[in-house]
Amino acid sequence: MFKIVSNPIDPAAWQQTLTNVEAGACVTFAGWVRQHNQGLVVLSLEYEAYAVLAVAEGKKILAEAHERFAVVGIAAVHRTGHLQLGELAVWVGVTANHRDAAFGASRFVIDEMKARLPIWKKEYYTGGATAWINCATRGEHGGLGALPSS
Amino acid sequence: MFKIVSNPIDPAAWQQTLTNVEAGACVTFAGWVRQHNQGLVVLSLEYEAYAVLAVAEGKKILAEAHERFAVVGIAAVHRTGHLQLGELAVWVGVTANHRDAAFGASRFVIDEMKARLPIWKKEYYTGGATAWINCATRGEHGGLGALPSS
Amino acid sequence: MLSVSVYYFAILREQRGLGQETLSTTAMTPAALYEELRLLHGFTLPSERVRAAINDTFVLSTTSLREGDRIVFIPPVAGG
Amino acid sequence: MLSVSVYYFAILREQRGLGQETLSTTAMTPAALYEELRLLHGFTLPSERVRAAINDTFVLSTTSLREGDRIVFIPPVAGG
Repeated sequence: MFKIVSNPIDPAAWQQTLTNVEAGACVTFAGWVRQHNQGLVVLSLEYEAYAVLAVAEGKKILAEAHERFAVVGIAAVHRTGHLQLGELAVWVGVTANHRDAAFGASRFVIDEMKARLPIWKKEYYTGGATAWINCATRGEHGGLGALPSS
Repeated sequence: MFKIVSNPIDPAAWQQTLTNVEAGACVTFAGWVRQHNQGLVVLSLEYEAYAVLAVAEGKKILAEAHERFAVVGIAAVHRTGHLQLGELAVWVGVTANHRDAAFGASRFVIDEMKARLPIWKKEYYTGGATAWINCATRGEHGGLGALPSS
Repeated sequence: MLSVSVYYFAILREQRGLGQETLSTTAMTPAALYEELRLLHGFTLPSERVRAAINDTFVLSTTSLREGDRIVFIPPVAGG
Repeated sequence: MLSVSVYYFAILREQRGLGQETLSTTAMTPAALYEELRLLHGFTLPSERVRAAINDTFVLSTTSLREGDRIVFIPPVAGG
């Protein structure tokens, strides 16, 4: 299950969607708004998504993870809107029979989400400054001068 | 924080011990009793610990993880006693500023716990059979004919 | 002249001052259309940092535009 | 002769039929003591699969035993 949501993420509820006695291992990743980014004091943060494409891309990422790793279940969610310090922005959970697959798949999913989902982040700093965090997270961003990566 | 407990593990309560707006990433690992192990149907499972040494060794593992990875917090707990299907046996949580450290440290901690804690596991199968799962999880077990690994 | 709708997100939306517009263009590709709009609105992102989607699918920068296409210009992402 | 207490866990506890005993031994090291007990009680684990702790600290198999030591023989672990 993959979702883009505008309400707060409840990790316990998401965890529930994965419960399965067949699996023996679960790895979760949670990412939340933190107070500092590269030396600046962050007060809050805004996520904007191109939702239709983000959902399609997210489902593609989960399907790829199912192909690559021997997992039982995967759930991932990304929040949009204006978030305060400490609020969850992203959550990924993976269940598997063995921890190798659970760790591998959860890492793969969060890495690909951060690199591929059309979601943008604007940071609000003390003093009123803001910035769109527009850096690709891995290597060169494939732009209009290059082939798209997907 | 590291503990050996005989009551059910509440992951939400353990998660709470790690909450910190300074960190931006949290990785958790949960391991529970699963229904099958190497083809046999498992009904329940018993964990027995040499508690004093297990706690000392667990604290050592967490200290090593703090040295090796740029983490903010680590919490880990292992349960003992007779556990039913689906019950949590072990939980590890790590917070960090970046997911690299959170993934690396959580994997390190669970691997070392499984390899080093003096905790034993007895599986109960359909038909009344039982077995102590006495295989070292990595390479040769350092026995009385070898140097202890710690 | 083609009539297409263009959607803006994030920094492009702010620099354009709106999230969507319908316009007529002689541009034949997303790359040419972005260049036209960049000069017109002063977008700070160079075209090599922007990807395009047409009708909710990522496309090549050299894809031919068609009448009625919904075009999204996608700034570098920074999720999570 | 030394008087020491010996603690058993898991498969050793079951094969011995008790978790702790105090005994007198001429063994000078954990390795020698385990071998003596293995023959006496029919422990199935060979000594090279068993580690030892004395007074709650892992020790070498060649460590000298002392009067009053608390010795634990540790089967291979399989936690998690």
